[in-house]
Amino acid sequence: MSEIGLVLISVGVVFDLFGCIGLVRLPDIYNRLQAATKCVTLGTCMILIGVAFYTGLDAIGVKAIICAVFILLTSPTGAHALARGSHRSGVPLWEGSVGDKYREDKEGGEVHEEA
Amino acid sequence: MIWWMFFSILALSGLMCLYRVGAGPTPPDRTVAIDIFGTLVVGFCALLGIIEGRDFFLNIAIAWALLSFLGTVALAKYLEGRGFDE
Amino acid sequence: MKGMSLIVRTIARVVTTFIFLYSAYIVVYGHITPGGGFPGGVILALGVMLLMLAFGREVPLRKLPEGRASVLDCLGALGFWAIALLGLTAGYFFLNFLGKGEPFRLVSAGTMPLCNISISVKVGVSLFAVLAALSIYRRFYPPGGEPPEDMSGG
Amino acid sequence: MKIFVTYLAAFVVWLLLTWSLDPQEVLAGLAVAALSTYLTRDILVELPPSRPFHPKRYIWFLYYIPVFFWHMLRANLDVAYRVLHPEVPIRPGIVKVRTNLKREISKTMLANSITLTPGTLTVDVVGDFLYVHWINVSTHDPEEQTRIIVSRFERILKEVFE
Repeated sequence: MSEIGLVLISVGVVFDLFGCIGLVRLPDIYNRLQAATKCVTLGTCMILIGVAFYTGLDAIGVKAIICAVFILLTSPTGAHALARGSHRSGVPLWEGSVGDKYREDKEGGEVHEEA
Repeated sequence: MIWWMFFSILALSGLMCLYRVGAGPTPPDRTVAIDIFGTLVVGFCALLGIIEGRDFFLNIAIAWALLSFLGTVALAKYLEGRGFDE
Repeated sequence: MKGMSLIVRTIARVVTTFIFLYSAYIVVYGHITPGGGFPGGVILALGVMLLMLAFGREVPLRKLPEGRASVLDCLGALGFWAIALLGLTAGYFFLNFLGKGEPFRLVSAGTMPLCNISISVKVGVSLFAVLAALSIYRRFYPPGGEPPEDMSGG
Repeated sequence: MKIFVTYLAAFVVWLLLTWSLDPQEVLAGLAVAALSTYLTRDILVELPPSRPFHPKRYIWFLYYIPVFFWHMLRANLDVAYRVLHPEVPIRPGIVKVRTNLKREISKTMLANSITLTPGTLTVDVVGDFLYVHWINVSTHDPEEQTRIIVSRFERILKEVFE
């Protein structure tokens, strides 16, 4: 069991590293948010599930699984709130982007202040 | 030995987050970096829980995940330009 | 409409019950594991803060109006003081007059869990009052007057 | 009914957190779960309108978990490829897709699933439309975009939550 746990933890740590490289390399806030949220969420969940495999079903493992479920629920929500907030505060997309339907609809009046 | 490798990779990731906190051109960039840093700390606490063999590190991890989520939501609401309760 | 977008609201509906449960866990196990009254109270206030961010301030204030919050706040402080004073009946101030029980079980350590519970009530409700005050008195105007020149609203 | 379900869920989470069946702790759990459910009784999520406990829902949910993790793993490999490639191959943009889901909880789960799957991030939900930031916009036809982004999960979530 503990070998499976170690493998999962290693993969999770490597995904965390990829997410942070994306945070540094990608050009604008939305792309950084994508890369960082996806990679770090799955990476940390894999670390936690690996911890659960490593120790087996005892107090540590069960709490790790609860923590993983909590992160899976909340992390995308935080990313969504942040993307919406930064779009509404006027942060532009990267200049190489291919269209922004959300801003068009906001200027056209289809999207109102919260519905 | 392998634990030291995990910890150093996580610390490297944390340093990259701190670089983004320092260099980020806009406030949302810094907020993303802080959110990601919080999630990294959760993983860190879980690994510490294995090494020390105590379950209260996982309590810290859950509390940290909660705090990181709330901080992100509150800063996102601030970025939308709205008050605390509206 | 007050509050944040649909996704944040729904996740707040799902998660808040478990935040309250977790704060109670931190408080009740305060004498066995790290944690205790103060962190538990802070996590309770964090749950209230999530409700306030997601739905606006009416939802938590409907559950606990300001007047009742101050009463509960005082009751928490009073409970802690009463436990300390009850020690006097057996000897001295803060004497742990209950039985110690068996270590590492839930009912052990005498008066410590009761102290933790009253501290958590005090801290949680105080922070709730702070949040409510921050959201209500966001703008300050002098009584019966326009806002002065140098204070341009909020 | 939804209050009872939440109470049961809270009690189960308490048992998992404490991880013992000592009668003292079980009794404390009953009390604490009742307290936390009472505090949040007016904001709970509604149960599905028709037959909430039909076993088909749970079978579809068990099917949803591996599909979700598979797409999530693909998403991570995709991000790793884009990040480690020397010239960062991205063509980002925000697109508008349509969903058929009606309930709040199913829209939320759809949005969160979209956020964690390859190349997409939900920016906002307005009515029936989702605004999605896509890291590699491969087509400009709205129907095609909807088919690629939404339909991975829509059918499963419809069976689970509606």
